Amino acid sequence: MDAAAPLRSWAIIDGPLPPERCAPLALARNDQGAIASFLGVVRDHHHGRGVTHLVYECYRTMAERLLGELVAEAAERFDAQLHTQVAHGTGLLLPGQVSVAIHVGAAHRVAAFAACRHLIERIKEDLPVWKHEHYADGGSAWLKGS
Amino acid sequence: MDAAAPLRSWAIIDGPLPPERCAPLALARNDQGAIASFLGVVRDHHHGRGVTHLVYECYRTMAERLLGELVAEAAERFDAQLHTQVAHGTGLLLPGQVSVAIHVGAAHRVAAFAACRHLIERIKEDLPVWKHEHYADGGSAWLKGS
Amino acid sequence: MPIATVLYFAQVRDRLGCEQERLELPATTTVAEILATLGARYPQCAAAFATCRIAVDCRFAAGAVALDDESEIAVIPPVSGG
Amino acid sequence: MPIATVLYFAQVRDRLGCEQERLELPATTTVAEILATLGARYPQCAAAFATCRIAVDCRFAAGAVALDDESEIAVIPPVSGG
Repeated sequence: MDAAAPLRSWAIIDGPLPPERCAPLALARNDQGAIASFLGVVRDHHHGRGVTHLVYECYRTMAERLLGELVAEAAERFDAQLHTQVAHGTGLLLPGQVSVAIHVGAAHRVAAFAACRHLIERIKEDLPVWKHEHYADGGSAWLKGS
Repeated sequence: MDAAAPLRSWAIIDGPLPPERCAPLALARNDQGAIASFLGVVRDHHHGRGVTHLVYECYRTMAERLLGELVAEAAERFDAQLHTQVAHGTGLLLPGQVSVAIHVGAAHRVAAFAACRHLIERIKEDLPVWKHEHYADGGSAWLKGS
Repeated sequence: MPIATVLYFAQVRDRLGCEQERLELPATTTVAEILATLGARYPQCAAAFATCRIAVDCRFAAGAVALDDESEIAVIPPVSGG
Repeated sequence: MPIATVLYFAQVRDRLGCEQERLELPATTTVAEILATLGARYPQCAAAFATCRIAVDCRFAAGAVALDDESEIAVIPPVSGG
């Protein structure tokens, strides 16, 4: 059995998330049977309007602290041995690019799914990040949750 | 918007799943905002016994047909536009290697999570695959679900 | 009566020492009758058969089953994939 | 009274045309009082402030708030990450 401390990693990234942040495989451990992941992908439309790009604004010092707190909260709530890797992108993102990646490794799948779902819901509630959508018709708007 | 038909891919693989089967990023589409994934990883212990390796036996013709049916069932149940990629390994697998990978892309996260969870539960109920665990103490046993 | 192919897997296959055989079975039968026939034929596996499902031509069967010489019957012990 | 730093983001920052300012505020105050003070100072944003949360030193605040010259107050409009 792997007695090492659980992996807990979180980051705010400039730009879209690179492929290595999107890959759950880095969390595979000999003592963990399940990895649940979530990727948020920029969509090319919103309420029928074409979206050319997003700009994510971020209150970075708070966002970094909060991500760490959410990771700790998930471990406390679901399983102290969870392995967790969370990242959120900022700045300019194009449709198809990844804005958020959450990977959770756990001994069993129920905890992995629950913690992964919990993390994305908490990120959407509290992470101080704001999405500025830019439309094909030239307009733009600040989004209010999703 | 991407008017292409949804991606629906399933496979029974010889041996553990290679990294490219474990990566959700291939499902990123401009019209899909969420990708939920699940990886099953071989654990190095079971009820306190050390596990050296597993051998997955598979009724392959039925397993391939059934995976396709489960993918269609998930689309019918959660969202006809789901992108789905499912694979299960067979044969010899070592601790830390990946036995099953499920990736689901959807417009919204609720459908992606629900379909991903549904697929792993259905695989565990019905996929004709049997896990033969081999232990560090020299014994071995056929598993009954998990 | 048709002669179907019967497949065995996992612990049942190990205990029978047989992966596959040809077996004469009624053209119209049921899952319960198939399992009872197998249990009578292999008493050492009767308890194991009681925990198994039957698939015919790669689909789980329930209740009535129609067989012919091309039928592939699979005895499916509790699965443990994932 | 201490002079705290106040940060503005997103639509509020756009409407104020200001990212950050130094503002004299009571040493002991509340989230509601801070938002009311800002609403009185910037009437064009009063409605927007009503939808905002307040973070002090990178933590969401609720109720009573103690401030000093080092305090960083962030006005947090409805977030839209993920």
